[in-house]
Amino acid sequence: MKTIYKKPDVFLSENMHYCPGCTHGVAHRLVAEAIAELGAEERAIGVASVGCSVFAANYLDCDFTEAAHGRAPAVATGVKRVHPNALVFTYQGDGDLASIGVAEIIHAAARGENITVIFINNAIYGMTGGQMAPTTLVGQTTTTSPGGRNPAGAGYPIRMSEIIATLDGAAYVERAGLYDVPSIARAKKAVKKAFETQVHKKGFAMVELLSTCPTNWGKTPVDAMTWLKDYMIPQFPLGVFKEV
Amino acid sequence: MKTIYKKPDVFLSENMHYCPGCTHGVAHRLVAEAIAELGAEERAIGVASVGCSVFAANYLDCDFTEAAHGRAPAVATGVKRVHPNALVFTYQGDGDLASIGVAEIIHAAARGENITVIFINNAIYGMTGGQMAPTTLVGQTTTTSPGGRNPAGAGYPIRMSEIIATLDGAAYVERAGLYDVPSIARAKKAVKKAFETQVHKKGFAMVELLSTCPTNWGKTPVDAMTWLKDYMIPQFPLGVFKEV
Amino acid sequence: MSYVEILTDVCKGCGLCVSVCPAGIMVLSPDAINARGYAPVTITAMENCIGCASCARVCPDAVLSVYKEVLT
Amino acid sequence: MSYVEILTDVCKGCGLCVSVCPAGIMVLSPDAINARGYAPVTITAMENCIGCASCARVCPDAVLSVYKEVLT
Amino acid sequence: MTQRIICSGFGGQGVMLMGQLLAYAGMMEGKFVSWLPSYGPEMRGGTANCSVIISDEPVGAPTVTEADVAFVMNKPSMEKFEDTVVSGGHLFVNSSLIDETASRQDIDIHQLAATEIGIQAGTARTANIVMLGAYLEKCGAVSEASVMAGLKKAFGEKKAGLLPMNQTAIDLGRQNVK
Amino acid sequence: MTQRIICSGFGGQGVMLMGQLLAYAGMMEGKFVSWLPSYGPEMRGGTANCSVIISDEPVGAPTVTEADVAFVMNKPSMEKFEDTVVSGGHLFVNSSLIDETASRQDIDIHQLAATEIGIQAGTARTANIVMLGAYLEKCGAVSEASVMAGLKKAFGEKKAGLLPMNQTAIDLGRQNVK
Amino acid sequence: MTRELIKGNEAIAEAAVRAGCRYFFGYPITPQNEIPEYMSKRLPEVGGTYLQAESELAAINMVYGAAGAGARVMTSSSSPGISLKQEGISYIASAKLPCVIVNIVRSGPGLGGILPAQSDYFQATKGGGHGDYRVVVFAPSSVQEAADLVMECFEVADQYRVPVMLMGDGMIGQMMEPVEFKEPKKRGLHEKSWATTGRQGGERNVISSLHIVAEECYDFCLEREAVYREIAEKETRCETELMDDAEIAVVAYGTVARIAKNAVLKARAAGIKTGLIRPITLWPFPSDIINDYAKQVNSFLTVEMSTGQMVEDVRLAVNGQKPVHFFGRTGGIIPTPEEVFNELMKMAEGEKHENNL
Amino acid sequence: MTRELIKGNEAIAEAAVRAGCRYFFGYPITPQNEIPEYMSKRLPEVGGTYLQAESELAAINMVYGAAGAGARVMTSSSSPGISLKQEGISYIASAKLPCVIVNIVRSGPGLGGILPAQSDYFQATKGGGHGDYRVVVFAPSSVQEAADLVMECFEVADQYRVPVMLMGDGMIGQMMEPVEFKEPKKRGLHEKSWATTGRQGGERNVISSLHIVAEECYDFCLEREAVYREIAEKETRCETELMDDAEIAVVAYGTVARIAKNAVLKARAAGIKTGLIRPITLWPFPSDIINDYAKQVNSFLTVEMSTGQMVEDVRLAVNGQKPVHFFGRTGGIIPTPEEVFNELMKMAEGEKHENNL
Ligand SMILES: Cc1ncc(C[n+]2csc(CCOP(=O)(O)OP(=O)(O)O)c2C)c(N)n1
Ligand SMILES: Cc1ncc(C[n+]2csc(CCOP(=O)(O)OP(=O)(O)O)c2C)c(N)n1
Ligand code: SF4
Ligand code: SF4
Ligand code: SF4
Ligand code: SF4
Ligand code: SF4
Ligand code: SF4
Ligand SMILES: [Mg+2]
Ligand SMILES: [Mg+2]
Repeated sequence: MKTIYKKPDVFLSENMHYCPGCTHGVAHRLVAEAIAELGAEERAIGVASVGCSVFAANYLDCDFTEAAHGRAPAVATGVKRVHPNALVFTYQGDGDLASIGVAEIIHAAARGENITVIFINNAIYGMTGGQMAPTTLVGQTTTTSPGGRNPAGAGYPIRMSEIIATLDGAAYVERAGLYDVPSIARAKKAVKKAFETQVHKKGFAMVELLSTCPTNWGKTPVDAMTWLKDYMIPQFPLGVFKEV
Repeated sequence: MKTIYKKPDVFLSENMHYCPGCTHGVAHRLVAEAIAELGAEERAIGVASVGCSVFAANYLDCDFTEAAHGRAPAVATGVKRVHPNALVFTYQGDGDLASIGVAEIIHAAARGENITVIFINNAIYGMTGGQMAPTTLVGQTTTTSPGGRNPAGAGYPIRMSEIIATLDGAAYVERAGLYDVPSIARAKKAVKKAFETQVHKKGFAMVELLSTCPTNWGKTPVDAMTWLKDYMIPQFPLGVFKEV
Repeated sequence: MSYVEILTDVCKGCGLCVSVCPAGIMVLSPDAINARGYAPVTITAMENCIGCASCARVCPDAVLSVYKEVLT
Repeated sequence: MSYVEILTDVCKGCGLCVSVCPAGIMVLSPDAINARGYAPVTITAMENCIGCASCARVCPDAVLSVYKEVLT
Repeated sequence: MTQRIICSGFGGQGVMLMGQLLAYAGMMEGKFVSWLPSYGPEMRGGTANCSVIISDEPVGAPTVTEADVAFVMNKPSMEKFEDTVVSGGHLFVNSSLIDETASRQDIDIHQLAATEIGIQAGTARTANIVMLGAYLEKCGAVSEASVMAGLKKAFGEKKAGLLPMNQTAIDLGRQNVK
Repeated sequence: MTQRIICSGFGGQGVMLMGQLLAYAGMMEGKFVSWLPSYGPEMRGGTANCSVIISDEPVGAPTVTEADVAFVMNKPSMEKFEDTVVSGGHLFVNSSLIDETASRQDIDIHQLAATEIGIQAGTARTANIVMLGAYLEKCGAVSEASVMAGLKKAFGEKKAGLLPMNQTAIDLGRQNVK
Repeated sequence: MTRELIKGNEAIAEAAVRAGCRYFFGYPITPQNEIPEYMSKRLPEVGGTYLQAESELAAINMVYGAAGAGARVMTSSSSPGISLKQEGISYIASAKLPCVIVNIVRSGPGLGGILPAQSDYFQATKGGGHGDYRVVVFAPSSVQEAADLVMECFEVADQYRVPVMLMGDGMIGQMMEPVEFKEPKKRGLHEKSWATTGRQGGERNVISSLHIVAEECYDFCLEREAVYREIAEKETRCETELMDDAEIAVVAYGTVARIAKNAVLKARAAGIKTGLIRPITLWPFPSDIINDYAKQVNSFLTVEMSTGQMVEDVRLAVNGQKPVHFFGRTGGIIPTPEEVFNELMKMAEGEKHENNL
Repeated sequence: MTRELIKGNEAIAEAAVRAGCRYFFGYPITPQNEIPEYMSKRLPEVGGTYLQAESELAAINMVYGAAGAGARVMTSSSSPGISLKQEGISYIASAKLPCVIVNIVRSGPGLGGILPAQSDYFQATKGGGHGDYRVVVFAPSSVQEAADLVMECFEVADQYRVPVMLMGDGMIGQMMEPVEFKEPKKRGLHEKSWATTGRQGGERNVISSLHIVAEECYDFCLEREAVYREIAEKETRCETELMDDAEIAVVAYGTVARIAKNAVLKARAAGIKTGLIRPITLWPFPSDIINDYAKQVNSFLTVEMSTGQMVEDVRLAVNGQKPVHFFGRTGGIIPTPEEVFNELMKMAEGEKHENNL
């Protein structure tokens, strides 16, 4: 029997609290695969953020620090400076990274902090019940944009990868999507590359993963993937924005 | 007698605390001239920030609110939402806007907040005595980068205009310099345009003014202007980054 | 021949695997309910599985492992 | 003829105006000290002033106003 | 008179609505009422419950630590709340999902196959209303009319069409508990 | 013995250094000392001052609200500090910048044209050291050697060449105050 | 009289709108999300502005700007978010701006949990921010009272130019009770002539928290201190029940007071003379009332959902006259009436009473 | 013995380095800038890391990360910056991480001024952040003591896994006094086996402040409460002078204690039996000592550079036994020994004494 696919041991997926079909799980798996493939289980230190992924430490079997909302890049900086040879990564949602924590991510990137950031952009605040995120699309209905996001007043979605790519300290920035099997395969490559960037001490690496939130989007998991592809990608084009 | 140049009444320049030759004074004057030329003295509301310009309210004879360090764009948002027809502007240093306040400026721009931001980039924390700013050049000596800013550890300078220009809510973004008479004339145009952008309700406008800090750079005012031109502009190229 | 292992009690019945299976052999149990209250996925005709692992790669909960018999 | 008005007590003697005056007629007082302890600028030969207002436009402290006699 | 009620079950079983209907009905009848949801971490995918108090006096503690009436719609809820019912109180058990029988001897235990009965009424999703019917029959502190008024308000005009089915659910609940 | 000293003047006049030299000298002589700068908003372009205490006992309050010795290097300082000198205390006045004479009758007033004397020594910037010379002559709680040791430390090896000029400044201060 | 069955969070939001609040700046956090959600729908209906800020920091500074511009403005959050607002609150107090801050407290410290707690009492009442200032803190114990008090909050804020906090635990936010929205009791306050509106032909206004000259900063603090004393005199609120002949006084606020009341009734039924003192303002604290009762009762029992915070203020008020005991649950655990009753029994029986946590 | 004449801020920084601190994350603010400036030069010399964070928020969260990773780590700031750190401090307390936070207090609230003040006492001692937690607070009154105590701060932090604050006013930071850097008194503590270092073949570690299950959060709070009680028992520090026969006790901390001491000496010279109680730890507060002296003295005078904050703790400690008076200056005004002496004279003469601000 040849194994075609088996989850890596470092992924503890049995008791995940995520809603059915939520691609947070897929993203976790890609992180776990990258760590396993780099053989870095023993030196990986994750920094979880506040959002639906707040329990990430329960699902990835490596050292973890749970950061305050938005501050994961600062926490990771503290960790990485103390253990420069550890594989330090943050896992953050779009509310966490692009709203309350935008200063921390920009400065970690500007410093060229040698860490890896996994950025889950699902265009919504999942954990708190579907409020508008900075990445919410124009017209998208959320619990705090009941009539759909109206740019007059609520502004426009922020493209974080494009911003981070302007910074000299950023070594690798890519945006990928989790909406079908091929896109997940490409996302996996991006995640691995972002970890390799750190291993090679090239500086700050971030992968933005467009992700679904079936629950708060009010869609089935399958429809959510279609919506992601049809509506999110035009606003958040996929691709490599920086590579040194 | 024809008046070739006379400062506008709205500029109260008699008791400014700025060091000799500091171009904060020039920037103040340009703001005053723009307000006067738009005849907006009666509806202008300035939002001062924390930095050497903390006393700006003493020098510009219009309504003023003094914001906490870094939060001027949030304060201005509050003011502008209450008085949409007022001419609301912030005046912020590079420590204020690009370090502690980077989240607030990015989100004000993303929201397309209809305000004008005057951003004084002097590559240093002036008020607190010359510590490293996010805009400090690589190799530049400051009181907290005593051996010169070393990117390994302290990272790279941030180009704010380039970042803000990526945002859909930003209507006008220009970087100008205050280093000789022609550059000041161009800066004046930029400042005026940034106010006009607001008057025409086009959205968020920011002018980044490269400015000198003779005191903390340890240079004469005249030498400081030369240094600005020779060293800052290569890192912070002048130009219009966004105009809608 | 290929074989898909299912951790039935971990499955949340989201249907993502069903939607991507090129062989069309996956289906959410119409009657069974697992320990967590979900209708888990089952495979109707394992012999038609081509071992592409699409299902496993899309599953958010790592419910699925895919093996292929290798002729040595 | 042009005329430059100087608010001597406001001047901080920074020398910026001196450095930009195309007529080279500005100089920081070698002896006088103003109320704030600075050596203020003075104009050596007002008659040579071309009224370009460069000095006023570079002065951070709005010390200078520039006027020109207009022949009507 | 004060009736302290707990409604409990899986997230999707409509236990929050049950409680709100009871509280609303109480309010309509001029009583003092409170409705307090559990909103803890167990909610996502786990069990949910709410505490309702209907009283002639101003409501003191809105928490229900000793219940006069408890609805348990699934097994974990049964385990959690059976013991909170006071002696002489009522326990309404959704036997569709709970195979064990309650062990208490000092309380009135009402077993209803609420899911199946709900299907009879039109959809399994009316299982909660079936339970309310049983409650109205056995120990209702509020009237059926008030509960129906609450349902009418909850559905609004758009879903008013659902009212007859819910009326049936109540009726079936009443009948099945006798 | 406790001597409470205030050094005051414009920002650039070296009043902070004066105070540090005194404190350092005191420390070298085994005394208890403290040096406390004003660091308020008035500092930029305004006046600066520092409080020094040299004592045989541990220093209590590091603030000097009643001074045994005050150096005033400019007019605003004179206005501010003349009255803080205790009866019998010493006031050293830089008459180069202060044309008024002090009005107090109960204290020793020492007027020195410190700027001009400093120029004699080599540069106007030694005016502060001139004042210290006068102090050493009149009411020094520390020795000249200790002050010179402090200067040596302050200058370091790079600027050691400045020491003779400062020695001259001290000498001239002593002479001019007699 | 129309009564609505409504969640505490929604009642707070609706009452604020009725009190004239037209600006809301907030950031989501459980268990207060219904406030911003309600505001996002409701404020546009009345021509107001709902704005979801990028963070609690931004939110409180938007409040600063809007308050300085003369608006009735509110923000809401829960514990960690309130910590982030502390600098801003200190600035608001320092710039003498009126605003209303709602804290629907959850368990802490840190990320903690989302269940009800009262462990932000110290932060709220002793000034979580830096410097000499006070925040007026109202603590409702029912949804109706939450609605009533939020209206008062705006009046108090405007009258004294201070930040006012409405502090409820997660229960207050999440529970539904019937509410009647009353007409707000307007105090007939003056125009905000100090607000930044643009000079508009008149004198200019400057809103600032900078007090760089020591003498001016001192005078500012003295002026504010006088205002705080006036507030303490005029705005302190407290409710007592069954205290007339009480020998044991239970002190509790918010929802815990209701739990305590059940226990008090139970104890009365058991023949123990107890009563309830319920502070409604936590700052100013009803010290005088408690001090007075200290002459009457034999002992006090303070009940809190914390490890013991208000109990310090009770002790300060009692000033050694009588023993003050403490019973607390925290971390999201809600004390039960039975537990409190047991404490009362122990006290009545003169058992040596340890502080019980 | 080598003594150096050195600024308080620099002494704090140097002593921290000698105590083994190798990581510093900070952000400039007056009057503590010499700490980061010194660290930026000094830490690289010993293989440590100085990092200027983008804000105080980022700084305290870097501290969180580094502390969780097992490092001896410090941050410093002044009042407004400390307010911004409150969420982070609460998280650090909640995740049981040791670290040292220096607050060189300036006048507030708001932007306030940069002159010395003690008006952050409440914030420091009552928990400026949310939730049930405590921060150990040391208050040096001389540069030498600042250097000595900062070394202790690290040991206390590590021993109990708590954040520890060194709180000085602007004077402590800015003044120069002779300092002898002593060998740090190491407590022989265990390895930080709980730190995130990567699994490294062993068990994994998780640093977290999430206590989502009420029972677990409650247990966590109880465990910490026990630790706080242990700290109160073992780490409370206080110095008394001339208290043996004192009839009036002056209570003051930090530099104000030195000013008060001058006044006490002056009063003694005038025949008034006064003495000084100087709390060195502000939390835990030396309540027992003060309570004991309450039996001896006739009255207390609390002197602070605030509108009256520590005075509450003094009153709590005295518990009504004797009158507690207050004398304060604030906003950057430093009380003079003469003013304090005058208060003592008034008290000695039995004049009706109003709280004086
Ligand atoms: C300081 C603070 N503010 C707010 C919150 C509440 N909160 C928890 S998660 C979250 C946002 C979650 O959204 P996102 O980061 O996009 O993650 P997702 O759940 O969508 O994966 C918020 C606002 C908090 N815990 N702390
Ligand atoms: C919260 C907070 N942190 C830090 C400070 C101290 N501070 C005052 S101004 C300033 C930076 C000034 O630099 P910049 O914004 O570049 O203005 P400049 O003085 O150079 O014009 C800092 C850090 C403060 N007042 N508040
Ligand atoms: S709420 Fe959305 S993001 Fe969170 S677990 Fe559910 S589907 Fe995923
Ligand atoms: S310190 Fe620098 S920026 Fe500030 S006033 Fe002086 S020269 Fe200007
Ligand atoms: S391996 Fe491929 S063919 Fe087989 S079940 Fe999975 S998706 Fe279908
Ligand atoms: S994708 Fe996974 S969780 Fe979803 S139905 Fe298939 S096996 Fe179950
Ligand atoms: S106006 Fe022109 S020529 Fe005249 S003084 Fe000024 S710079 Fe010189
Ligand atoms: S530029 Fe202005 S301040 Fe400077 S020397 Fe000339 S007049 Fe004086
Ligand atoms: Mg999200
Ligand atoms: Mg700057």
